Amino acid sequence: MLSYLIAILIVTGIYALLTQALNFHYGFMGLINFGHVGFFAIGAYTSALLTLSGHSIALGFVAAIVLAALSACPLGLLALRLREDYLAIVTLGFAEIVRVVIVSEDWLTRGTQGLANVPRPFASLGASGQEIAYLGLVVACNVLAAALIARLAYSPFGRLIEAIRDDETAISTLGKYPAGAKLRVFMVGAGIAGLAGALYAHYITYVVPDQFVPLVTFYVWMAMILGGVGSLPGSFIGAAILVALLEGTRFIRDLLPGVMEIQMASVRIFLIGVGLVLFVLLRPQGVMGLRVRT
Amino acid sequence: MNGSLFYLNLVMNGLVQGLVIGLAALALTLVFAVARFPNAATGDLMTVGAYAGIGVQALNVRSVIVQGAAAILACSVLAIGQYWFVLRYLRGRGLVSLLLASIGLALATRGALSFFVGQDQYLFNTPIMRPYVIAGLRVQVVDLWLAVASLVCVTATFAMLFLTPVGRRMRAIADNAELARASGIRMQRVMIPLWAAVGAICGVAGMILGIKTVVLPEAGWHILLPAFAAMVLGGLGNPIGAVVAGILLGVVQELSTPFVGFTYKIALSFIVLAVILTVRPQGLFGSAEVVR
Amino acid sequence: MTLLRLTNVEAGYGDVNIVSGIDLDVSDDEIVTVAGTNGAGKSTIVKATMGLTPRCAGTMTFGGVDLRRRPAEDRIRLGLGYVPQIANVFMTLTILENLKVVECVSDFTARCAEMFDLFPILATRRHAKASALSGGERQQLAIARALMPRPKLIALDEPTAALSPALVAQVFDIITQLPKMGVAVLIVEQRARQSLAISDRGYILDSGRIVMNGKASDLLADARMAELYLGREDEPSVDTGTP
Amino acid sequence: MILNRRTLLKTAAVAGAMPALMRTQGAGAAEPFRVGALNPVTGAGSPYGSSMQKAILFAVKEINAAGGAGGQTLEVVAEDDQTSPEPAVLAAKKLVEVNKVRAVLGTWASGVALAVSPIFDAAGIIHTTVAGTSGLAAVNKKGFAFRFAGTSEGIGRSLADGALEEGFKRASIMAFNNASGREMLQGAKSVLQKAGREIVAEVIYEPNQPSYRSEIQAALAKQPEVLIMGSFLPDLTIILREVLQSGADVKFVVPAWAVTPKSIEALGAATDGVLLADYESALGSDAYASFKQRFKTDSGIDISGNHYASCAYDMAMTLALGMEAAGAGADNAAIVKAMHQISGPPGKAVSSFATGKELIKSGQKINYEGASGPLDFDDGGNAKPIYKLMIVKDGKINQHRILKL
Repeated sequence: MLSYLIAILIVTGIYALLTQALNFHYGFMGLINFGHVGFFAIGAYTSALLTLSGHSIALGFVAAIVLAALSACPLGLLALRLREDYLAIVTLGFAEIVRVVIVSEDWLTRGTQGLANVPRPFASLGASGQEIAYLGLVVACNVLAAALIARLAYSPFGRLIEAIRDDETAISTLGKYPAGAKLRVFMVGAGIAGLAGALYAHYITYVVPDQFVPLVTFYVWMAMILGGVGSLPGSFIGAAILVALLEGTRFIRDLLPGVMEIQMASVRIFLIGVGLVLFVLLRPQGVMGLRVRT
Repeated sequence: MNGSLFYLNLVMNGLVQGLVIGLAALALTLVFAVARFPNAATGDLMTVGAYAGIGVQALNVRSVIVQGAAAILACSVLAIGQYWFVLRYLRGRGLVSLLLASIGLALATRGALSFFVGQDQYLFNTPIMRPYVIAGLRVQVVDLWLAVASLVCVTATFAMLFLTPVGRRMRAIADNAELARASGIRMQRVMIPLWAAVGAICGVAGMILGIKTVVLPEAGWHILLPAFAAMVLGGLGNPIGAVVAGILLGVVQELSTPFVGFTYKIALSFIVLAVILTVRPQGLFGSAEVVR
Repeated sequence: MTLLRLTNVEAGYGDVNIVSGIDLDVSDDEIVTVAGTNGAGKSTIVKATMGLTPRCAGTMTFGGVDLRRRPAEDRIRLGLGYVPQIANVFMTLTILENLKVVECVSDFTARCAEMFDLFPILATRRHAKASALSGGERQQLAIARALMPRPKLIALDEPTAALSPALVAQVFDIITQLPKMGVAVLIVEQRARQSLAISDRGYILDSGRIVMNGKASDLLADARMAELYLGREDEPSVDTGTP
Repeated sequence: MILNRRTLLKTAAVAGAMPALMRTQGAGAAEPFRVGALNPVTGAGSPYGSSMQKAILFAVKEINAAGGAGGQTLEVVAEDDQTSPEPAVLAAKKLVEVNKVRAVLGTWASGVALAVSPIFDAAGIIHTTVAGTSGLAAVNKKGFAFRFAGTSEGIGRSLADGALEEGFKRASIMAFNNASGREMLQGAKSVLQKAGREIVAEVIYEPNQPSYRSEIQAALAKQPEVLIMGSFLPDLTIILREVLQSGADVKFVVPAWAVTPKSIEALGAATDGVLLADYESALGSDAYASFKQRFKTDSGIDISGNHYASCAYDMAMTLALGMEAAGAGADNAAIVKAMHQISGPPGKAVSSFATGKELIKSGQKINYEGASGPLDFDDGGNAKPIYKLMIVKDGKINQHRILKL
């Protein structure tokens, strides 16, 4: 039971990291990023490939962050020119391009075969020690990311971001450069998503392009909306509710004799959809949200 | 097969693919024009249409017309329902709220559908007919019919938009929602016909997709991304643009396959999109006006 | 008889009030100008009257009917017409369609003919897209569109913004005709001097509040007023197009 | 309790979150042997997954009706792996940690099998799969994993062998772009190359396309006589229809799982002559016919074309017979050893649990011949690959020949 709980917590932590990053993009800056899973995939594959070719896990993590952040650069530049509705779909496309590149370049990524046996850190601690240590690592990454985001958000840079979000034209006339700020926010958020990817790869130990579909992005959006747009604690609560929703249905089914998993799979999709609709309708500010910003 | 004929056949394949994408993009762009959001439920609406057709077939009705009518009816009712019970309340709440709500509607629709129909594939029992070979170019009978159906759909949409009072109101709302309200146009009276039309297009598109492929709960969802690309490329909210862009993307995608292979062709529509948006941020057929 | 009456109205977006404590009325056959500097909240008053601001409090009646119970799209049915400052026509519709799309027009053909009589330039280009019109023509179309359902009052939001001086005169000329047709006029203008010159009464708005009101001639004659709000007579007004 | 047990048997779904409660209720009777059914109910494997899960539940129902195995009844905790590693890992952890299962039956996708295998291996849990990936051997350290289907590579070789036996000289290969499809392509290629046959085109295609015409055009450009397809059901159905509609004169060799009577019926007479490669005794064997008929009566599901449902049924059967042979209270290592013994020669061939149980009780050796094939696992836990070729004729699937691979 403990090990299952830890597994759930680790997955929640990874989603929380993704949600924080998205919240930084959208909640703080108003950037509509529907390609989050792309950064996640880049992080996962970067770290998996490096460690599988014998490099240290630490290097894998750093490279995952850096590469994911760099990949946000061209996208960010394009984003500066585009209206928000275009951006939503361009980012969606970006993630799809990332996935297709991973599928196609099998000399590097082994394509649809996936990368198996991605090393787990803390192997010397034994099976349960390893899990607990990994949870510690996930928590540490979350705390660091939260600290970074909070620092950026409450710095002069953060106030600039708030100002940009509220009135872009006014800021440009004040002589600051929203373009640069936007780009930096985009890259920092992407880097955090890349870190989440690395954590994911080394936990699941197997990465394959099928894991990086748009649905993951939608899940993260759900978590953000559930927790509250623009709220850092909300990122954690949202991720927790999301995982509870995804995993909880397994237990609901266990308690309902006569309901088969086959039907439950449909019920699960249905409940997630209805939950999303109800939240948007009834509580757009999320559990922790203070301001309505949709 | 000689060289040029090979490419000509690829163009042909692209046209057929593009028609399917273009129809989905037409449904997307209609919603976008009037309600200002990318409707992620479009794909699953199409799926419902295909299953409605299958349902009629299961009653031993072989007429594709009757099946199609059932698909149109089912999709229209569902689309109006989605508007009436959910989307109506989100007016003015911005793109993200509406997009997320439509993703929720998409998942809920698929979940409810697969609960009842299961995960097994269904097939339309359309007879297999040999193609016409015109100067080496293979023209399939079924594709001709699909093209006709698409054309009827597009024509009907345009007739509605440009020849009827309700279409005029839709265009007015799409053009300037605030002025439309000040001109006394009641949203509800436009939105119900709009969603009925969106449903009808999705019904036809779903039937076409179902006849060309197999009917599975996730079938429509997979067409959504290329349709999004076509909608954006066509200039958001531009119906002609959406259909033309859909066909264009289909043709470019298939023509590219000898050079980039069959995997990259999936990403190609987005790469084309990114390149074109770098040059023309308002899309191929979008006007340069900046909304907002 | 008072047609439109606003009592202690406040309106705005989100948490922010743009205007507050507004008391304003317009009677039959009257031209009333609301003048004020850029950003004073002039447009917000008109939008609130039309039901187009997200938030609005206070009392608003039109012909004795409580406006706040009526959604924006129903106010036209009471006889309220509106010409916004920017985007005041449907650019992608033809001229004829711009007129046709307006609701509650009885006897469209006759009314349309009247409009074409009033604005001959529109008649010659009835099948052209509105986007093909010049600024002045567009303003005429906007007014024609607002007049279609025979409103009792039309509210014009800076009707002469971004027009050349010659066209400004032409537009004001059209406006002065309106009371003769039984239409009261509420104009929001930055060109306060010219606007007041054709008005019966005026209100001066500053930072979201009415600071002065009275007969237009009195306002024009007031020296303090002239210095603070009306600008020098020969000074061309600059408009950035933001509310 | 009896009533309760009966309800449980009927649904065969058990409140796994309340194992403690179940135990107290079951005081006096032996504790049930908990089994996980981890199948691809949604996602890419969904055309196969739900029938697999139902087949496992059906098998367990039969086993329990015969009085259980090794003195215990079986309880199934069913999960959806969503054909994706992450939900699969979480489901696997839940099955192991919360539900305390001792065996997990029925993973399908290679990615899923590779992701969950280390978890099961570490926990000493018996894992039966149909995943065709060759990577499975590396994670099967304890030897508790069984593969109830041929490797994808092996299926690929059988497809090519079928083409050779039929005397085709020029072949094109098309394959679905996933691990399985690619391995099938490699398998087919190796056989054709060894035989010195010409491969005129290799096409790897992406799933979920509205049309595969350009892919088909590329495969047919140099006029092959035969198309060897490393496909699954939905994509093959579309491709078959498009090729037949294009009027191209080409034959097909396809895996049997990618065709169903329904798809043959829908495509009509044009499917005549399509060759299917499959396990030697999967179709036409008594075990298969009997299972198919019983399952149809019980669940209303026609498993024709879903080879994996037969595999899933056999998984439960093999496990239960292994439990029976290992005796009451045996640990997993003993059960695994017994599973090897009861599924291969020597021994009396049986195809039903009740008969097998009787024979084991009377001290005889048995050889379970499954609905999916003879099984006969090798040391690595792989079912013995014997393939045969079938042919579609007048809308029916007929035996054609055994492949001597």
